[in-house]
Amino acid sequence: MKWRVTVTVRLKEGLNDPEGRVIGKALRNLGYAVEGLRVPKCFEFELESENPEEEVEEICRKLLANPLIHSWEYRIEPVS
Amino acid sequence: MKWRVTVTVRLKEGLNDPEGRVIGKALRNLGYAVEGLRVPKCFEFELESENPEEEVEEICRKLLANPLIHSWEYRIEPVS
Amino acid sequence: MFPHERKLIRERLKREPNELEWAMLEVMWSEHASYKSSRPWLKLLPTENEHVILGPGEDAGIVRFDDETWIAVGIESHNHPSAVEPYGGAATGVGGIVRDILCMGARPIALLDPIRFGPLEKERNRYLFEGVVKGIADYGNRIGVPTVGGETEFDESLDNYTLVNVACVGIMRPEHLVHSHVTEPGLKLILVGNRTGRDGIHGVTFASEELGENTEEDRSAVQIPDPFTEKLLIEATLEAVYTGKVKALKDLGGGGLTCASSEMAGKKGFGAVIYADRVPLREPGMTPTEVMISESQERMLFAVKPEDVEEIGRIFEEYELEWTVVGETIDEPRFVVYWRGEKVADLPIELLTDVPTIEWELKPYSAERPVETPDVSFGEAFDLVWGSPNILSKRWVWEQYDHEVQGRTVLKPGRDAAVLKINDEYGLAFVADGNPNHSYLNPYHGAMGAVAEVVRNLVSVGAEPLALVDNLNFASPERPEVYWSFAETVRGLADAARAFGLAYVSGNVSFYNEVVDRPIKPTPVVAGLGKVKLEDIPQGAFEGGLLIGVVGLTKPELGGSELFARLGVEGGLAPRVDLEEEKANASGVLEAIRRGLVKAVHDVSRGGLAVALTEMAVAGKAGFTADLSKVPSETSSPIEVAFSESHSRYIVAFPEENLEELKGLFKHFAIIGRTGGGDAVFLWNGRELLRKPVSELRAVHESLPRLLGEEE
Amino acid sequence: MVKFAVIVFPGTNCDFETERAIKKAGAEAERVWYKTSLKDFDGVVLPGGFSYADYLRAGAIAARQEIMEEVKEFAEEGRPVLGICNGFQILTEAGLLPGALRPNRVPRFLCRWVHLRVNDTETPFTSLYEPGEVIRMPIAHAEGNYYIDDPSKVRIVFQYSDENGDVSEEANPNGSVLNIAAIANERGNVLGTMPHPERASDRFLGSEDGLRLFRSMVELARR
Ligand SMILES: Nc1ncnc2c1ncn2[C@@H]1O[C@H](COP(=O)(O)OP(=O)(O)O)[C@@H](O)[C@H]1O
Ligand SMILES: [Mg+2]
Repeated sequence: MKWRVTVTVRLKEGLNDPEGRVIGKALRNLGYAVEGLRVPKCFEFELESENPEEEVEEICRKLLANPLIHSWEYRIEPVS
Repeated sequence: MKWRVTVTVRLKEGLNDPEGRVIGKALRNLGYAVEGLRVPKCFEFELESENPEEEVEEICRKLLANPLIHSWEYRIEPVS
Repeated sequence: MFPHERKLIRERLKREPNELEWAMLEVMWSEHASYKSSRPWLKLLPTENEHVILGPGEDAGIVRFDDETWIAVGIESHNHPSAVEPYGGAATGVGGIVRDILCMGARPIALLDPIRFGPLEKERNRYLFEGVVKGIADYGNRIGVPTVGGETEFDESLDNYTLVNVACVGIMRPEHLVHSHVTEPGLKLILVGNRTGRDGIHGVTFASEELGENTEEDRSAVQIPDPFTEKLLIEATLEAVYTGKVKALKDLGGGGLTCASSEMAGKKGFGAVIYADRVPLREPGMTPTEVMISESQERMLFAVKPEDVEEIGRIFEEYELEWTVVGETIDEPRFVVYWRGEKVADLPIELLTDVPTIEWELKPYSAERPVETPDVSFGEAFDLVWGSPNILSKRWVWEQYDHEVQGRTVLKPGRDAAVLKINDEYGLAFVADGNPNHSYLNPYHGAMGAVAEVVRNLVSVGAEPLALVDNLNFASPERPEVYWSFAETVRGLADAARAFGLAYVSGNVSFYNEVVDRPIKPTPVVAGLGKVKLEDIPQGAFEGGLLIGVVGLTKPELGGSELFARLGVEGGLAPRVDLEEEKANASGVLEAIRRGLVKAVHDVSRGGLAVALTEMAVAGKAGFTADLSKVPSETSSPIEVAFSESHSRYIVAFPEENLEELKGLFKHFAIIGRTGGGDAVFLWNGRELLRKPVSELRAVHESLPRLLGEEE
Repeated sequence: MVKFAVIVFPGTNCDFETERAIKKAGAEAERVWYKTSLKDFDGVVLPGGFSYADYLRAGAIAARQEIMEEVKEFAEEGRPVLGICNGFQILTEAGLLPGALRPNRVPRFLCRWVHLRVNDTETPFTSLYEPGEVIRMPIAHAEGNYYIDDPSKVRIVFQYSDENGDVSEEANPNGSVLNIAAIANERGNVLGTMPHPERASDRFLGSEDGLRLFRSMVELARR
């Protein structure tokens, strides 16, 4: 079966996030009252699979994220 | 008022996504039946604003996206 | 920390340290910070000569280039962190060594990255390789320090692991030298750069233990690289140094604030007070212990007079860097920490900085045993070696590095050594080498060989060797065989350097490189500096119409060779270094280059003569015909002549009219053929062993991307 | 003597060698921190590097700093404005040049010497080149893949080519539309180039082809 998958990978709480910090500051300089900006990594794809939950979890752990520093979540929907 | 904002910036249809292509291929090499992988840019932040819709639209247009090549969407929720 | 050490601490202190004190002692007494197992041996290394301004002991060594220009140099490993988070581990490794150079008052101008992995067939090893290279690229490129060379090696013994070493050079004017220690009390200690978080807590203890199977627990040792802040730190630090008002300077690396401040204050017998609660924090709720031992990256510690604090602070603010006075130096040799007005630690400073050495049991071993050279056809042997990932061009790696930034890179990656333009006349040559296969068989000769290869690579680009640094990657010193191989290695490094009249100005030791009880091979990596007149630099590649000469004697020395590795042959004898011959050939080649007798020069190392010749053809515009039976050698086997990895050898290409003059410079020298044509042709007594179009050989040489599964 | 400002943003890293090359070309040059002003200068150079670490998109954050308003005035007054690599990215992000620089076709950093065909010698930056001449310079970028919806709208200055000047697909290192390596605005006084002329301004570094670009720029500013 075919699935539409959206994965979001975030740096774990407490880790330095220079990218988020720099972009957040740039927005504040432009005059927007922005706080706590973060830049998670997002991936959107279609997956042909019989057990998508398990495979997506594996994909995250093996390639899209490093469990040491990242947490992740995903949404899986059937492709109509 | 304070809002929780999530922005997703995508390449316009028809423009290729080199990073997505490479990651998609890497996943296929690992044996996953992945298709059409794309890597949108995501941003999560809090915004203090009286007219968040307008400001977020501006933020996207002015900085987070390049209108020549990107489309964007966002979700705005009040921070409780 | 070992039980006997805890006991000793209690005795010396005459009381039980509190939790914070234990934590600080723990990091300072770790192998990584204290060099307790290596110090007794490192004393053997020569560290002084006429080129040396500052030898080992501070954050980097310093070498005199000329009267106006000094060169700071250092080398670091980041093996453990890279093995669990290749991208961040390698990147922060670059950041660390760059700050070591910076804190001497020098502008970092180039990096080398000797990196080692398991076989590329395995997905995990490819992941580590790609992550490490990207980490080095993203960090080095963003801070604008070119990575101009390195080594890339793959070996079964490193499966699921990686050795990431990084060497850095910086350029400075003599008047800008800043030491890592203070020589007076009453100086303010300014912490500048990134905020302090919980990342990297226990990093040094982590680097002082073997990796377990479950690496999840090692999370706190992983840091997120922040090259943006590092670049600002570089510019702000140099600007501060140029005011002449910085009295001492150190980066925060292993051991964090504890290590930087105690070493800075204690070295000349002073003490320090740290107000740990003033440290700007990234995370809420951090304890004084966490603050004192955090290894958050991109931070520096400055010592300045109270009246200069504002001026220096303004420089940091200009660069949008956060800075705080976190303490001061005091007369009394104590290390005192306050937290919200309360004294939370108070130790004699030498208890932190004077760590007793440990001498482990030594047990000689030998993996050397005589083996027959297998019966393999020349063509088969050649294809195996030429196609080996260790021999393939590393273009895929170095094209990801901005190796040209700062506008000094005269010789780019791909040559025997990189050359950086220092002034209108002279350049600095910079190279790193190591050969764990040789070192595994014979740690003493392997280590000498690493030095010899560094010298040959410097000489091949026309550079007079100036100084060395060494990085010793070993398994657990608690294993008697490992500790013995370490001692042998240091002996070899010392003997070889002495023979060339060279000194080690800095270095690094990384022990406990093992995964799940599998020790790595002894891996000494030596980096060398040389000075070259820019006009003199020869080519490294063939052009048509030249004679090809071989300098040096070829012996049947295939132990640890690329050919044996490819054939799966274990044992054999490691190549022996004949220091006299090595020296004589080096001076002969340098003289030939100075007199302009040779057009192209390349040393012979991994893969032997066959590889060296082919590399010169592939890099150039012409093929060659070479009769290997003419090579000065102690064997009559074509395979041994072609693939032996004997030391002291060079290939030179030159116009016929220089033959007589050239011959006079060497004891072992022979013409083996000519350049020209579009093929690489190997003969034996006039009979063809192999003929291949150079274009085909080039395609193989450039096939690393394909091994990584890339489309191109 | 004419004087050029070399603008330094946080993360800019080719400022010193760019300053050196301009001086070698016969003008004065000064590195200028982005918070200061551009008065007293005759031209502006935005050098290469990683302003704001290239976070978000290369050049995006630098393009929105105040100093860019002054750069716009320079452009409008017809004074020379040169963007090299990250500088080119900043100029497109700031709307001073059309199009966008997207991630390379093979999405990683690429540092390599390339051949370029000089397509337009009418700009103040290229008056010392011959039309169709083939020159050599290094590139070093991760986002140099030039995109524009309608290429007829741009003034193409350099194109990636082979050593014979053939603008072929194989000679395209990053996927740029029409092998575009450098473009100018309509008036010609604003130039963006991905290849680094300052790294090709010294014979020991591999080529002096880039020095001519600075020489022509200096000549224009003198007039
Ligand atoms: N990881 C790397 N980073 C940069 N350059 C590298 C790397 N690995 C290899 N190189 C370059 O590739 C060339 C060949 O490397 P190597 O075979 O180790 O040289 P040699 O045999 O002369 O010691 C050298 O110029 C070296 O600097
Ligand atoms: Mg060599």
